[in-house]
Amino acid sequence: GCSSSGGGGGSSDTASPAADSRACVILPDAASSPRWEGMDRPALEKAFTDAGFEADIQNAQGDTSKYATIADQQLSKGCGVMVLVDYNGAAVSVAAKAKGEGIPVIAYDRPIEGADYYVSFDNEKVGELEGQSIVDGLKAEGKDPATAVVVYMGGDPADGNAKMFHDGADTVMSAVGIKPAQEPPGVWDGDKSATNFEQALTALGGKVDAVWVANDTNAAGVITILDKNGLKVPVSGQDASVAGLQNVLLGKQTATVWKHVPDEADAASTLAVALLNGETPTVDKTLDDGTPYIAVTPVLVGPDMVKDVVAAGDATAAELCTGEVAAACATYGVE
Amino acid sequence: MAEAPIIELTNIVKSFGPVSVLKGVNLRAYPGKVTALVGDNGAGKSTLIKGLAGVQPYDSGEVRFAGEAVHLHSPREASRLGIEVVYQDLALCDNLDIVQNMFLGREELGFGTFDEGLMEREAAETLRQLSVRTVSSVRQKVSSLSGGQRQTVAIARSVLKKAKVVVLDEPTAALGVAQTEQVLELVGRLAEQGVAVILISHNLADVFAVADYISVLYLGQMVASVKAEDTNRDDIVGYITGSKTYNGVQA
Amino acid sequence: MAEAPIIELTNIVKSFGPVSVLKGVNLRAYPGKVTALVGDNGAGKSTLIKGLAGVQPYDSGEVRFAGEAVHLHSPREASRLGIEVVYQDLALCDNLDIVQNMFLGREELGFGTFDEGLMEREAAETLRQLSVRTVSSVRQKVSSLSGGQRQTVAIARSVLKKAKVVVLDEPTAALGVAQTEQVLELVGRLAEQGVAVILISHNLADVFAVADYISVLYLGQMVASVKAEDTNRDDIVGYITGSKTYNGVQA
Amino acid sequence: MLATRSTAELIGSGQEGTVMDQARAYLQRVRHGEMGALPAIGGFVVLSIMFAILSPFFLTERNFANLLTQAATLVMLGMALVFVILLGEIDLSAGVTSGLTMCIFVVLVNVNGFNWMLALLIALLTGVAIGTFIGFFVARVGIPSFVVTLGLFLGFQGLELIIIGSGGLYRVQTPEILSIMNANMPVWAGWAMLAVILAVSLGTSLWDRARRTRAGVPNRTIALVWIKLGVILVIGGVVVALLSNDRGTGFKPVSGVPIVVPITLAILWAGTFVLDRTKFGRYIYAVGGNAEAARRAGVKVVLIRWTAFIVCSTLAVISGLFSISKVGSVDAAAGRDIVLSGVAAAVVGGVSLFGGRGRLLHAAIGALVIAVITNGLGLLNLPAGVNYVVTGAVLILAATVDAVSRVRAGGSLTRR
Amino acid sequence: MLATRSTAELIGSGQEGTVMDQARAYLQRVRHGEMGALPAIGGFVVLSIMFAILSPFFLTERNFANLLTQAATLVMLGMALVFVILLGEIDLSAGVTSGLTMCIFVVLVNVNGFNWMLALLIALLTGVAIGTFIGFFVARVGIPSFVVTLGLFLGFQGLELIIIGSGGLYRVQTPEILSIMNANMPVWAGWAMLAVILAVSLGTSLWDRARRTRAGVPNRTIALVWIKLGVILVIGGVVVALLSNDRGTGFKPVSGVPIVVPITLAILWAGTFVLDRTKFGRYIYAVGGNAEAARRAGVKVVLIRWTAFIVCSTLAVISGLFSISKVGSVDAAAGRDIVLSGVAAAVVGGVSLFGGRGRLLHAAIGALVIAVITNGLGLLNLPAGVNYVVTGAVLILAATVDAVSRVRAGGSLTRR
Ligand SMILES: Nc1ncnc2c1ncn2[C@@H]1O[C@H](COP(=O)(O)OP(=O)(O)OP(=O)(O)O)[C@@H](O)[C@H]1O
Ligand SMILES: Nc1ncnc2c1ncn2[C@@H]1O[C@H](COP(=O)(O)OP(=O)(O)OP(=O)(O)O)[C@@H](O)[C@H]1O
Ligand SMILES: [Mg+2]
Ligand SMILES: [Mg+2]
Repeated sequence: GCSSSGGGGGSSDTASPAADSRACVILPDAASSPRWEGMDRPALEKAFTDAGFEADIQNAQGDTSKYATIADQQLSKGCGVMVLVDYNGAAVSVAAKAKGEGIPVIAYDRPIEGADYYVSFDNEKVGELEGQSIVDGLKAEGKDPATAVVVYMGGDPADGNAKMFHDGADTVMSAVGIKPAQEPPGVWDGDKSATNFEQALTALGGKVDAVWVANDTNAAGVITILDKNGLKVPVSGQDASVAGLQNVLLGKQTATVWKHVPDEADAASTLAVALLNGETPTVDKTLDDGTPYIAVTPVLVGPDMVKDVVAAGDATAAELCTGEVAAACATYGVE
Repeated sequence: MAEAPIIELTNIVKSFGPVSVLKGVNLRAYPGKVTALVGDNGAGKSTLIKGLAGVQPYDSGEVRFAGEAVHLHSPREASRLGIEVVYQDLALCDNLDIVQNMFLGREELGFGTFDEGLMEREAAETLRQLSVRTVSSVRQKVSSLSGGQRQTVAIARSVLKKAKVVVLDEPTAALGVAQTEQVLELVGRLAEQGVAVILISHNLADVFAVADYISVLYLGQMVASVKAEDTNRDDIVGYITGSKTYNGVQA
Repeated sequence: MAEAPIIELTNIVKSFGPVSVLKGVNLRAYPGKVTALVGDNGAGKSTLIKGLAGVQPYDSGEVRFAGEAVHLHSPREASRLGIEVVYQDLALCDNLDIVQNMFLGREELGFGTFDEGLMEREAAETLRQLSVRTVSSVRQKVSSLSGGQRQTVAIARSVLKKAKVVVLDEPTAALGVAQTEQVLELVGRLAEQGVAVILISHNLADVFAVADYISVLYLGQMVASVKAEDTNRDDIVGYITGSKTYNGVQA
Repeated sequence: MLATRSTAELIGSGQEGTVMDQARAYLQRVRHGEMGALPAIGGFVVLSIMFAILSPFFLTERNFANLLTQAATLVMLGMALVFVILLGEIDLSAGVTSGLTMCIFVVLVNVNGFNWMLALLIALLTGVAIGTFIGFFVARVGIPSFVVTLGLFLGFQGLELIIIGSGGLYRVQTPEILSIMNANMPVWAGWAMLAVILAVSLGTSLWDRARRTRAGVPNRTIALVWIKLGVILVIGGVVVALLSNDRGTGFKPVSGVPIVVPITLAILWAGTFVLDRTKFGRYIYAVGGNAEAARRAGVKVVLIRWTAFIVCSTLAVISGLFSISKVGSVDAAAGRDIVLSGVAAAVVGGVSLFGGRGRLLHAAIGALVIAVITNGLGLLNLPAGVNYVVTGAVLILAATVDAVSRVRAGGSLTRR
Repeated sequence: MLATRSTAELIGSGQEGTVMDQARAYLQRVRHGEMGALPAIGGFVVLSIMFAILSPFFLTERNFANLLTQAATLVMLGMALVFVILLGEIDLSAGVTSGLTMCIFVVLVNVNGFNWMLALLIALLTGVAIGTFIGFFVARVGIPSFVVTLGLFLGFQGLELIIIGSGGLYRVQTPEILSIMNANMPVWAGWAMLAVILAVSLGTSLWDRARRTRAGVPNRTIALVWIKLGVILVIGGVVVALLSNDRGTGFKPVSGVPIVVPITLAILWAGTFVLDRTKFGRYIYAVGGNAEAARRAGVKVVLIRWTAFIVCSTLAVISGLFSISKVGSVDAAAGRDIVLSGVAAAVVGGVSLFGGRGRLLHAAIGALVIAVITNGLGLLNLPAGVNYVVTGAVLILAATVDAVSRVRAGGSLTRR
C-alpha cells in the first residue's frame, strides 16, 4: 500500500487502525434487491471483524453522485482494500482512484473495468443454467432443440448484467442448435414483458416451444400469457423469489436460478482478508480482459429442490404454500 | 331616511401591499333604489364591490346586510345572502358555452342530472330581453363572443336568479346603443321589484337616467353621497375629479 | 374625395366555421382624418379591425395600404406598415409591469441592453398626457391595475411610436370622465399630425365629437359610410339598429 | 325601445335543421378546428394500416384481442388522469399509486390470507386516501400538484419496497383478478353487452329529447339518433363478431369479448355521465377553464379540485388491478414507469394539459394509439435500441397528425 | 381640461425614497406574496438545521463542498429547464439529452480518438440540434411539448443503447472533464473570484444608475448598492473562507473552491443577464405571460419558443458534462432519471409551471434544496425504502413551506 503519504498532518484519532487494515465496501442500492442490506452487509461485516480488520460498509442508495462522494470519504480515511459493487458505472472512476493510491479493488457481484479481482455469482453461469433448464425442458418434452420455437426474453439492455445472462444462456442454447425465434426488447418490468411476449407469441402464430426468461419477474408475466392461451412450455428464471418458487412448484416455470448470497460474501471476504494480510492470492479463472475472477456457483432450483431453498432460509414454507400452491408443496415436501 | 338600508358598509379599509386603496369608505344601498357609484379610474370602485361580493375580503370595516353584521369571505356567502354581481372583468369560462356560463353554480337539475332544455330556454329568453340579436346559438362557446355579447351574457347571468342586491360594475361599457337602453330599463325594472341595485358607471348620462342616489369615490375616500335629484352633472364631475368638495349631508 | 385613402378595404369576407361574420365589407381611412366605425354588438367591428391588424387574417378581400395591395398575415406586418392598434380585449401581459408592456416589442436599447431609464421616462410622460393620476408607479405589474388604468396603458402603448394609422377599438369604454376627454383630445391631436385614426365606439356623442367620417356595420355589412357633418345621431342609430337604410353616396 | 322581437328570435340552440344541416354544421366545426378525437382516430387508423402492411399478424382476431387487453391498463390510467388534467393539474404519482395499492392487495391476500374482495376494498380505500392526501396539499394548501405528486412518486416507491420486502415478487393467486385480462365472456354475453349499449344509448337519447320537448326547445332531428345507433351497431357488431371467432391456436379454443372490455366501457360510460351531466363534472370544466370565474360563480373550487384527485387515485387503483391481472405478479417496482404514458395518452387523444378541454373518450382513444405502437412494434422483432427510437418517433408522429390537422383547420398559433 | 398637472406628477417608478422606505416597500411586497425565492431559502435553512442536529458530519467544510458539487448537475439542469418552463412548456427529454450527448462525447473521445475539445463542441452542437428539433415541433408545428419531449425521452434512450451498446460502459478519460467536479481552484483564485463578482456587481449597479440619471428618472438611494455589495461580500467571504480550509483528512490536502462553482456562477450570471436585459429574455416572459398579447405586440413568438428550447437543450449538455465528471463514466442509461428532479428544482425555487414567473436563481436555490435532502439523508444511512419515503416527504414539506408562506402573505386561492 502507499499509505505513507500521510504528511505531517498527524491526525489525532489514534484509536483508528492503520489505514491498510481497513476494508472499505460500497453497496449499490437497496432498491434492486433486498440482499445488499439484508444479507451482504452482515456477512461481510462479520467476516472482516472476525479476521481482525475494520469494515467500513456504506450504501450508495442508487445515486451515482453519492457513490462518488462515499468513495471520496472512504479514501480520505484510508482503505487497505476496496470491495465495490458497481452502480451504473459509478465504480469505474472510484476503482481508478483507489488503484492510483495503490489500493487493491475487488469488484463484487458486478464487473468493474480496471478492478484487480472480480468475485461474483458467475452471471454468465446464471445464464448458462437458465439456458440449460430450457434445453432440458425441451428434451423432457421430446422436442428437438434445433427445430424448437424458442423466444428470448432478456433484461434491460442498459444493465450490464442483463447482457451476461443473455450471453450465458445463448452459449448453452445455441450449442444445441436453438436460435431465438423472436427476441423482443429486454426490460426489467413485468407488465412490459408480458406485452412484449404476447406480441412475440402472436407473431409466431401462437406456436412456442420454450421461453428463455432472464428473471422471475419477467417470467411471471410470460407465464400469465401462456396460461391465458392454454400453453405450458419450459420457462426459465432466476432469483428464487416467492412467486418464482411457486411457479416452479406449480410446474409453470421449469426452474429458477438460486443465488445463495452468503457463499458470495464468503468468497469476497476471504479474498479481501488475504489482500489485507499482504498476500497476493492467485485465482484460476480470468475475465476476457484478464481480470482474475472467482466465480461463485449459483444453483438451479427445480421443484424437487425448493425445499433446499427453504432449508437455507432464503424462503419460508408459509409464504410459498398459499392457495393453489399448497398441494404442490405437499408433493415436493416443502414444509 | 325612511327605509332601512339593506347594505351598509362602514369604514371599509383595503390595501394591496404598499398600495392603500380604500381608506375608510361608507356606502349604503336601499331596497328598490338604484345607488350609483362613480369615481375616477383607480378610485377604488371595483375594489369596494369585490369586497362586497366576497371575492377580495376587506382588511377592516363593518358590513351590515339587512341590519345584521355579516362577514363576506367568499363569493358563496355573498351569493347566499342574495347578492349578485356583474364584474368589470366579466369572469366567464371561455371553454363553456353561453347556457353553461349563465347557469354556472346554479344549474337546473331534474332527476339528479342537468335539465339542459329548461336552462336553454331560460337563457334564450333572458338574452332576448336584453336585446341580443347577433348571437346565433345559446350553445356558442363564450370564447367566440364579441365584447358586447360577453358583457350581455354576464348581465343576463345576474338576473336569472331572484336576487336581493344586484351590483353592476360598468355593465354598459361594451354595449351598443340598443343594448345599453335595455340594460338601463332592466335596472329600473329590478328596482321596481324591490331589488337594491348598485350601479358603477363612468357614463353620467346613464347614471342620472336611473340612479336614486349617487356616491362618489375619490382616491379611496367617499367624498359625496347625494340624492340624484339634489345634484347635477357638473357637481358630480367636480367631485369625481377632486376639483369640488361636498359639504352637504351624506344621503 | 381629394385625398387618397391610406387604408382601403374592399369586399372583405370573414367567417368563423359556420358563422359568417363579415360579408363583403368596404372601408376607407384617410390620413389626418378620424373615421369612426360604429355598429351593434356583434356586428363585426372588432373582427374587421383584427384583420387589418394581421391578428386574424381575412378569408378574402383586398387590402390596400397607401394604394398598394398588401397582405396582412401577422401583427408584425401591420406594425411594419405603421398600423397601431388598441384592441378591445387589451391584450397586455399581466406578469410584466407598465413600462415593459408599453415598450413590448419596441424596447429602447443602449449598448445592446435595455435602457430602462429612457423607457421609464417616456412611459411616465405618455401616461401623464392621458391624465392618469392613480397609478403610483410605472413599475406596477399590469395585473394590479384597475380596468381603466389598463385601458390607458394600452392606449399609451399605441401612441408611443409614430404611427401612420391608429386603430382604437372602444378605447374609452372603461375610462373616467377626465380620461375620456383626454383620449378624445389625443385622437384629435393624432389626426392633426396626419395620422389616419379609426375609432370604434358605441358612444355616439364621442363619435360626433371627433369623427370626420362615420361608417356603420350592420350584421357584417357596411350599411352606411358618411361624413359626420352630413348626418346626425338619429340617422346613425337607425343604421346601427337596422331600422333605417342609407341610400346616399358612400363617402 | 329599439330592439325588435322578430330579430331577437334569431337565437337558436344549434339543434335546428335537417340531417344535412347538422352534418354541414359538424363539418364546418371540424374544419374550424373543433375536432376532438378525430386526429387521434386518424393516427390510429394510419398506424394500423402501417403495421398491417409490415406484419401479416397485425390484422388477426387474436392480435385485435391482444390490443384491447394490452391497452386496458393505459386506458384506465389515462381516464383517471383526465380528471386532474382537466383542472390543469397533473398526478405524477398515479402510476405508483396503482403499484402501491396492488402491493397492499397482494400482500393482504397472499401473506395475511384476506378475502380478495376485502383486500380489494382496502386497496380502493387506500386509493381514496391517497387522493385525499394529494387533494389536501394541492387544493387546500396550494402546493403545485407537480411537486406534491413527485414527492409521492418517490415516497410510494419506498413504501412498495418496505411492503414487498424480502419476498421480492408475489404471485397473483385470485382467479377472479386474473380472469379480468385473461378470460373472456361467453359469446352470447358479448352480443348481450352490445344490446345493452344500444338500449342505454337509445334510452338516454329519447329521454333527453323528451325533456327538451317538455321545456319547449328544439330537438335535433330524430334521424341523428338512428344514425348514431347505426354507427354503434356496425362498429360494435364488427368488434363483437371478430371477438366471437375462435382465436386460439389449437391448444385451447379462445373466443368471446375479454372481460376487461365491459368493465372499461362501464367506467368510461359512468365517468362520461358524471362529467357531462352532473354538477361535479361541469365544475371540473369550469375550474379548468377559469378557476376565478368558477369561484365567483359560487363553485367550491377547493372541493372540486380535491375530489378530482380522489377520483384520479381511485381509478388508478383499478388500472393497477388491470395491470396485475395481466402480469400475474406484483413486485416492488410496480407502476413506476407508466404514468408519463398515461399523460401522453390523454394529450395524444386531444385533452389539453392547460385544463378545461377534453373528454374521457379522448384519453381512451389516445391510449389505444399508444398501445398500438407497442403492439405493432412487438410483432416486428426489432432490437431494443431501435424499438425505443421507433416508439418515440411514432409517438411524435401521432401527435403531429393531431397538431397539423388542428392548425390546418384554422386553429391559431396559440394553444390556449 | 380637467386633469391637473400637479396630481399627474404622482406617477413614480418605485425607486424613490430612503433605505427605510425601500425596505418597508420590500417588506410589504413580501407580505403581499411577492417573495421570489425566500421560501426556498427558508426551506434550505430549516433542512440544514435539521440535518445539522441529526448528523455531526453535516456542518463540516467537507460536506459543504460535497453539497456544492452534488447540487451542480441539478442546478444546471434546473436552470436549463427554466427557459422553457417560463414559457409554460416542459422538456422531459432534458435529462436524456444530457445523457445522449455525453454518450456521443465519450465515444468520440474513447473510441474515435477525437480531441476532447472537438468532441465537446460536437456534443454541444448536438444539444443545439436537439433543441432545434424540439423547437420545430413545439413552436412551428404546434405539438404539446409534453408529447414531443416524451417521444424524445424514449427515442434518446434507444439512441444511447445503440451508441453505447448493450450493457456498455465507457470511462471518462479526459482529466479536464474530470477536474470540473473533482478538482479545486487554488485558494487565491477563490478570493479572486469573489473580487470579480463584487466588481461586476458594483460595475453594473453604477452603470445602471448612470443611465437612469442621464434619462432623468430617479435612482434608488446609493446606500442600497453598498448594502447589496456588503451582503455578497459577507456570504461570499464565508463560503470562500470555508472552502479555503483544508478539508482533506490527512492523506492529501484538499482546499479551494471546486472548479464547478465558478463555471456555474458564470452561466447563472450570463443567463440572468439575458433574461433581464435583452429582448430575447423579455420576450420569454411576455410569451409565457400572455402569448397572444406578445404576438400582437410584434414579438416573434415562434422564434422565441424555438430559441428557448435550443438554450434549454444546450445547457442540458453542460449539466451532462457535470454529471459525467462526477461519476467518471457513461452508460446507456445516462440521464434517465434526473429530469423530474430538475423540474421540481425549478418549482420548489418558485418558478411557475404556468409560465411567465421565475428566475434562474430560483431554480438554482431549488436545486440546492433538493440536493441538501439527498446530502443530509445520505449521512443518516437509512434503509433504502425509508430513504425514498423521507425524500418524498421532505420534498412535499419544502414545497409546503413555500405554498403556506405565499398564502399567508395574502396570495389568493388561484395560482395564476
Ligand atoms: N391586486 C392589486 N394589487 C395592487 N394594487 C391594486 C390591485 N388591485 C387594484 N389595485 C389598485 O387599486 C386601485 C383601485 O382599483 P379599482 O379596480 O378598485 O379601481 P376602479 O375605481 O374600479 O377603477 P376603474 O374605473 O378604472 O375600473 C388602483 O389604483 C389599482 O391600481
Ligand atoms: N372566434 C370566433 N368564432 C366564432 N364566432 C366568432 C368568433 N369571433 C367572433 N365571432 C362572432 O362574430 C361576430 C362579430 O364579432 P365582433 O367581435 O367582430 O363584434 P363587434 O362588432 O366587435 O361587437 P362588440 O361591439 O360587441 O365588440 C359575433 O357574432 C361573434 O359571436
Ligand atoms: Mg373598476
Ligand atoms: Mg368588438
